[in-house]
Amino acid sequence: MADKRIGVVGCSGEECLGGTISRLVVRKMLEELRPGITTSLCLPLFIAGGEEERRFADKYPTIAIDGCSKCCAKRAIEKFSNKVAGSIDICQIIGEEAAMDKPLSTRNLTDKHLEYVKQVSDKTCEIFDGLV
Amino acid sequence: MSKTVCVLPCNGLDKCAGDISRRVALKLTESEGVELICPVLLNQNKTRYDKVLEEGFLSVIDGCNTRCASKLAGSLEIPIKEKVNVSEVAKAQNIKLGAAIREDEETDALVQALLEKMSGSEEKQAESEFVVPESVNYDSFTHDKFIFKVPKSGYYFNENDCWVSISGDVARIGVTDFVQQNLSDILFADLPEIGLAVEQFDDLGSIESGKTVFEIVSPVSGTVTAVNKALENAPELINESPYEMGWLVELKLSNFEEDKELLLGFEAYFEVMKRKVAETNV
Amino acid sequence: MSESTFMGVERDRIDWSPRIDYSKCNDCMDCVKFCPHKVFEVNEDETPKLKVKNPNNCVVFCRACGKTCGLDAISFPDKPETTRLIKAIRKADKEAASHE
Amino acid sequence: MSKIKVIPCSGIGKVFGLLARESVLMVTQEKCPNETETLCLAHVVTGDDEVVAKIKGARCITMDGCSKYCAKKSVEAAGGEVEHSYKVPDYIKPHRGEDHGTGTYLTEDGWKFVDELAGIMAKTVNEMQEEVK
Repeated sequence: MADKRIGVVGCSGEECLGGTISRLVVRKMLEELRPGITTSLCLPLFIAGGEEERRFADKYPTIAIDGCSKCCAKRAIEKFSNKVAGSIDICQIIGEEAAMDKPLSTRNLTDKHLEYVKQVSDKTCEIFDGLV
Repeated sequence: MSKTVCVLPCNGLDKCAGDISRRVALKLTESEGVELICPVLLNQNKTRYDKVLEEGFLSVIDGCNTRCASKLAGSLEIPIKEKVNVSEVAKAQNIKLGAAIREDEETDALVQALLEKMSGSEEKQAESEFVVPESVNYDSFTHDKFIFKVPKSGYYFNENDCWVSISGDVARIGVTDFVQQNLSDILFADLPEIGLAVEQFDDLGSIESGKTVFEIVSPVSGTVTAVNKALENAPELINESPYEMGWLVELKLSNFEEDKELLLGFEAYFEVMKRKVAETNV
Repeated sequence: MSESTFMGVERDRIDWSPRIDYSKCNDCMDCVKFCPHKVFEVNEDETPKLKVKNPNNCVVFCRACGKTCGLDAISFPDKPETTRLIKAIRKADKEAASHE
Repeated sequence: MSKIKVIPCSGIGKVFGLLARESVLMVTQEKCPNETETLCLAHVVTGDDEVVAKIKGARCITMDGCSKYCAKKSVEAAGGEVEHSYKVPDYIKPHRGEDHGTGTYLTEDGWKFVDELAGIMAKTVNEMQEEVK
C-alpha cells in the first residue's frame, strides 16, 4: 500500500507531568513535526474496543509515548493489537524526578516544560523517521 | 401554578421577519404568565431579568437565520427551552416575507401559525409508516484510521452525500459516513418543519459539529412527515449509526420515479465516496 | 485542471454558485469563514472586497453559505431549473453517445 | 475516608478530550483539592493489581469527551463505583458557535467552558460529601 502512516499513542496520564508531556508530543507530531503521515490514536478508545483505532494499530507501525515507567500505552497496544514499532519512556529522557512532578494544566506551561516537550519530540522523530 | 414563560424575540427592526417576531411576542404577552424579555435591555443589563428567568423557562423567537436572539441567550448562558424561527415557519407555510415591513392577511396568518406552534399545539408527528429493514449489509474501505461504510442495497444516494431509503411511499433520509466522518462529533441537528414540501435537491435543514455546518440536500421530492426526535438529545446517533439509528427526516414521496434518474446506487456512490475521501483530508 | 463532474456532467457546464448582492453585503465575511471549498476570495484593497473566485468549487445544490448571511445578500440559481438542465445535458450526452 | 476519584477520558483527537482533562485537573487541583484526586486512566485500563487496589469500590466521577464513554466504561470495568458520569457535549448547547480550541490548546471561551464543567463537578463533589455526613 502506498500510504505510509505511523500511529502515535500517548498515555495522556493524569497523575504526573510525564502524562501531560506525552500528550503534547503526540499533538506536536500531528500538527507540526510530521503532519499528514502521523495518526494519533486515542488510548481510552483503543482499549474500550474502538474498531478504527485497533484496525489501524494492526495494520500500521505504532509508537507508544509513555509518561512514566509503568508504560501503560505500550502495554495496552501490545495486549490488544501488535507489538509496538517503537516506544518512549519520558522518565528516561527528562529524568524521573521531572516526569513524576504534578500533572499540569496546559495553561501553566513554562519554557522549561516546552523544552521537555522538545526533547521528547526529537526522540520521537528519530524513531518515526527510522520507520518511514 | 405553571411556570412563567419568558419570551425573547429578536425584535429586528430592519426586516419583515424581525417585525413578525415582535408581533408574535407581544401577542403572547397578552396571556397570563408570560413575561416579555427585551433583547436590548437583556444585553445591557441581564440582572434586570435574573429573577423571572430563574423561575420561568425561555422561549426564543428568531426572525432570520442570523439567530441573534438565540445567540444572545447563548452568550449570556441562559438555557433555551423552546425556540422558533420566523423565516423557517414562513417557508413551511409558503409565505415569502421579503424586506419591507407589512401588516396584511398573509403576515397575520403567519403570526397565527407561530402562536399555535408556540402554545404547544405543534403539529403532532404521526406514527411512522416506515418499515425498517431487519439488517443492513455494508461494504467498507479505510483511509488513515477511518472506516467508511456504504450499505450495499436498499439505499440510493445523491452526490451531496445524503441517502434515501424507501418503504412504500415513505422515504427516510440521512447523511452518509463521509459526512459523519468529516464533521466529526455532531452536536446539533436543525431539522425541517413537519408539512414542509420540498423538491428534489431542496434543503432539509442542517447538522452541525464543532468543525462546520452541513446542509442536508434532499435526494427526493415530497412532504416532510417526521423528523428523528431521538437526535434532539442524542445527535451522536448520526456519528454512531448514520444509515440506521441516525436517520434525519421522513418524507411522503411525490415523484420518486423521476427523482431516481438523478440518484446513485451503491456501486456508483461507493466510487464517488472513495474519490471524495482521497481528495479531502478528513 | 478541473476534471470534476456532478451527476456525470462536467462541473463547468453547470451554472451553480453564490451571487452576492453588494447593495446588502456589509463585508462581515461570515460566508467566507464558513465555506470550506474556497469559493470566495477576499481582497482588502479592492471594492468590493468579497468576490466569488472559484464558482466551480461550489458544491452543486449547496446553499449553506447563504444561511450564514443574516442580511440575505447571497442568492443562488433556481434549483428546479438547474435540475432540469442537468437532466437535459445527461440525456443529450447519452443520445450523442448512442449515435457514435 | 479516601478521596473521591475524578477521572477524565483525556481523548487526544479533539477539543472535547482536552476540555474533559482540564476540567478534571481544575477540580482536583483547584476547586476541591482536599476532597478529590484523579487517577491515570491509562493506568486504570491496564487492570494492574496496584491500580485495581486503588479504585475497586471507590466513589468515582467521570468526565467523558464523547458518547463512547471511555472513562466511565473503563473505570467501571476496573471495579470503580461511578456515581456520577458526565460528558462534555451535554453542556455544549449554550455554547453553540463558540470556538473552544483544539486537542492541543484551549481558547479563552474554552477555558470559560472548563470552569463551568469544573463547577458542575465541584457541586457534585459537595453533594457527595453531604450524603456521607
